[in-house]
Amino acid sequence: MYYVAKVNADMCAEYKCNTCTLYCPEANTLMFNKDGNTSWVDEDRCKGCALCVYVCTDMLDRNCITMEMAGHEE
Amino acid sequence: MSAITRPVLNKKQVEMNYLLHEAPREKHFITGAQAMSEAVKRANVDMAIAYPITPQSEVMHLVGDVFAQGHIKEYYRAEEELGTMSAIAGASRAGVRLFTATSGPGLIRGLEAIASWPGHRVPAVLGILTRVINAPLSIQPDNIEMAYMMHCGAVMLHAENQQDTFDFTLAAFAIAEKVDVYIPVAVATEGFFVTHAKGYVNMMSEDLVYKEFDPVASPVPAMDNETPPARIQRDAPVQKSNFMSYLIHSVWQQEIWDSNSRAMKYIYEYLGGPIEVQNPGSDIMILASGCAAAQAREAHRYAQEEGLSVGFVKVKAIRPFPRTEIREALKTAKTVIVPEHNIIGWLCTEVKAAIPNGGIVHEGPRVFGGMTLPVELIMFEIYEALGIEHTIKL
Amino acid sequence: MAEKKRYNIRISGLGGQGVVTTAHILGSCLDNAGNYASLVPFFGSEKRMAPVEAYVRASTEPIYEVGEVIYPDIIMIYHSQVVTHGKSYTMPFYTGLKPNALIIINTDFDVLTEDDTKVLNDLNATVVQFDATALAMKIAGTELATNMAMMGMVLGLTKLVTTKHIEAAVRERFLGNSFVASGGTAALDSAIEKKFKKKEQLLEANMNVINETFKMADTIDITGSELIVRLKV
Amino acid sequence: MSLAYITPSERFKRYLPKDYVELIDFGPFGKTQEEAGPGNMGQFKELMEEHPMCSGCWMAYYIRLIFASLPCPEETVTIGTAGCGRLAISQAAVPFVYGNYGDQNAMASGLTRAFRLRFPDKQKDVITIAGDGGTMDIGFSMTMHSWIRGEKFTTIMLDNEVYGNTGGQSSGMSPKGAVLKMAPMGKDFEKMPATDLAKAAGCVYIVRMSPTNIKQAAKVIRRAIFVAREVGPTFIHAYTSCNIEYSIPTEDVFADAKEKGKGRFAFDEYMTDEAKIVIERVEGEEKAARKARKASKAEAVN
Repeated sequence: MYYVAKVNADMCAEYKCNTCTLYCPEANTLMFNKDGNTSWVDEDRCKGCALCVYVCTDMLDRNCITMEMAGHEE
Repeated sequence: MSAITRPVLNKKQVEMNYLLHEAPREKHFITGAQAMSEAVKRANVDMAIAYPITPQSEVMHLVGDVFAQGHIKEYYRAEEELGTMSAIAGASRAGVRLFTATSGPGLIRGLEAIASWPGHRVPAVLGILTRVINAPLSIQPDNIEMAYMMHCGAVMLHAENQQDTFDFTLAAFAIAEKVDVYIPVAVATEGFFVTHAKGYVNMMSEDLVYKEFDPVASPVPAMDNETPPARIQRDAPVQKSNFMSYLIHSVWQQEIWDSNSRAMKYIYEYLGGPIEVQNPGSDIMILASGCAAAQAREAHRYAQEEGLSVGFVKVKAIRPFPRTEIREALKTAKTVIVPEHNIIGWLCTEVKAAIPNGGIVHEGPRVFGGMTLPVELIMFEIYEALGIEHTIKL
Repeated sequence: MAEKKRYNIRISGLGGQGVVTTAHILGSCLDNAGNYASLVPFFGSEKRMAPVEAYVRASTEPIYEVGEVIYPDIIMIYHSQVVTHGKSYTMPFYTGLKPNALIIINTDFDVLTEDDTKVLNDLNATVVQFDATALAMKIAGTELATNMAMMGMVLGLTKLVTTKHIEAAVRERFLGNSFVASGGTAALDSAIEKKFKKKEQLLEANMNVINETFKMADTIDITGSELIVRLKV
Repeated sequence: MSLAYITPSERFKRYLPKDYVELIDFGPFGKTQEEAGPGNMGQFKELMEEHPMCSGCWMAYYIRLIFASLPCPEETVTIGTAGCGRLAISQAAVPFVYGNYGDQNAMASGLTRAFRLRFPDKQKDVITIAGDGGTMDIGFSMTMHSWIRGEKFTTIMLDNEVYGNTGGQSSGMSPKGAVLKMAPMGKDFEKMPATDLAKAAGCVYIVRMSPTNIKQAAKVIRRAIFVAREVGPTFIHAYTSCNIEYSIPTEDVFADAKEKGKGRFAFDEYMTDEAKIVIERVEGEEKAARKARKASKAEAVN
């Protein structure tokens, strides 16, 4: 019962941005896929701090990352 | 860069057994501090870190002279003892042979770092030139500090005189670096009584040195990024989980104390055993370590001259403690006198615990605050124990 | 005093008088003469003009014991204030003195009180009082040679070694190969050296003082019954 | 060359832990900053592994940044002390020495000298990374003296202005007035002037910053290491907030760091002339190397 970051891959791919991955306090957790130009989250490692949400939403106004319940499939 | 350049010396590297047992020796009349620094000179030490404290400051400033003469490669005066002992721990990660010395309050101040040396597998040699640590302050050679040192896992040798100081210090490097030991060795002796007093020391030529430290042969790889990262950190990984840290700590510390006991065979090899016994089987045995052993040896001689049944046991190794050897030496004794230079009588306690009939161990004589232990004090106890009339007034 | 196998010597003086240096040289003298010696300075943070003690044990056989000499056979007092002002770690100055012992005091007046005299009489001691500082000034031209005068006197009286052994030891101390007792002493040594410019001159002056004290010592019979001997400088 | 020791033979790889093999194949060992620097994080296997630091910890982010910025990770040793920081530092694939309380700079003094003694022709980088308590309180004398002695290594202070690991006690670096444990009436004296002290003690390159700008923060870390190699002690005083003890909601951690960067952690870089020469030379060399690589790449394409 905890939240993890989820990246909306389609939205993210539009920006080729990678900024969120730089500010994650966890190593090898918020990763960037060069082929698809998207960030993605290793959910097992995410501690749900939402720093990346601040980067993507408040700083960059791109709104590609949301916090969602771990293991919850849409 | 220093304006003074140090000479480059070309010395012959030899094995410790040759150095201690075979190399020809010459007699010198020198102080205990001098003896310790002369041993460091022949130990092929890479690096020494110094901090002054009375009474031992001479050791580390003499080692500084030894550095200036080119016998060791690196030397500096650190900020204080905790800094010194920490820097030793740091330097040992790079895989070099290390020496430092301290005393009394300095040892206690550095003890936080020293206590972690065995667990960190720091094979350094530590000189302890004992001195009072408790208030009211005194700068005299009371050895109560050794009681605090006894439980950290290091091998501890206790030198009786200048010759012992020289031999023990030299042997300490070989013992510390053995693959099945690889923990620090402390060589203690009484400050002033030994460090500032001159005595006879047989020394081999200073052109001979103990073979170079080989960090690649060490059981714990140096953290020099040169060897495969078999282990990249040495601290107990507290952060992983409490259960894991209990487990790691316990196996690790058991290994330290096992290493400590494995040092015994090298104490036999280099120092002829952890104890020396004169007149075994006597009714009264005087058992002592450090310079109390010198006083005891003198009392033993007086007792021999008077034809009394008195024997003498000198304890050279405090850790590992020679339980079996002491048990054997005191097997038939009726009374054991343990003269000591401290108020709590740590040696007395250890001996009592080591033998099945602890009641025969006499409490004292003890002097503390750094007072001299007059031989008359020991003679008094001998006469009293034997019920002999005497004229000693204390 | 009667001849013994072992002499335990206690030296009391004030910082800067060369007490510890004397102990070192005495030790070396005995070593040179093929005897055994051990020496122990009193351990304190010795300061100029503060009390200082040093101890020497001399014997014809090996010496094991260490530490301060609590029960001395010989006491050397380098300054009258050790007795009169109690500038000493051992009060009174004869504490622990063994029977038939020898006391040498550097003073220009009789420092002993009536009480002292009584105690020392009971112990059958011999007290030699002489102005070692004046002697040092007269012969070497410096009070820094006071310790040489004191050392010369004790060795002259006890005949433990010859002046040849002393010369070797003094030479070793001032001309090299010696182990310096402390930084303060080293500085003092160099102060002496500056005063004399040449080390050989220093050595010669020191030896002149020692030879003179040997001559003076020959005039005294310490086996006699007289308690106090006063020597004119 | 230590890189050779780290790299296993191809056939041996199957017996090694997966993490280790990934680190060799995809990690930053032997790579340039363009390939595996902070600008590319998330695209290579990082030196640091999973750590137990709090969710949203700004210190953890900065430590990650330190490891990504190292000029030569395969020749670097880090030293730390008790405190939050070591929980992450010890999870990196760079040797880490965990000493006693606050003694990191004393240990580093011994280690740096011993390295120079054993490897006179090789550059081994030593970096101490400790908190404000370890650097400025309990380790103060050892920190200051290592600087005064001119020991050639880099000191990084992770300043969260509180003892975070022990539960939020006031430290010398806490701001005046802060109500914290052991300062129940509010801390009654000023934050210690760490960079001024460093300057007085002889550090040759000193930076105070709130590391919100990754490029700038990485440049500072590298400069500090380059200067320490040749000139003398270097010091980075970085703000790494404690969102727990100062009750900063994790989504506000970044904003807080930005705000502090305008206030008491305003960027301040000091360097001696000697340090400047080294920086200009090394950065010039790096630039030239980058250019050369670009040119050869372009050639390869053509």
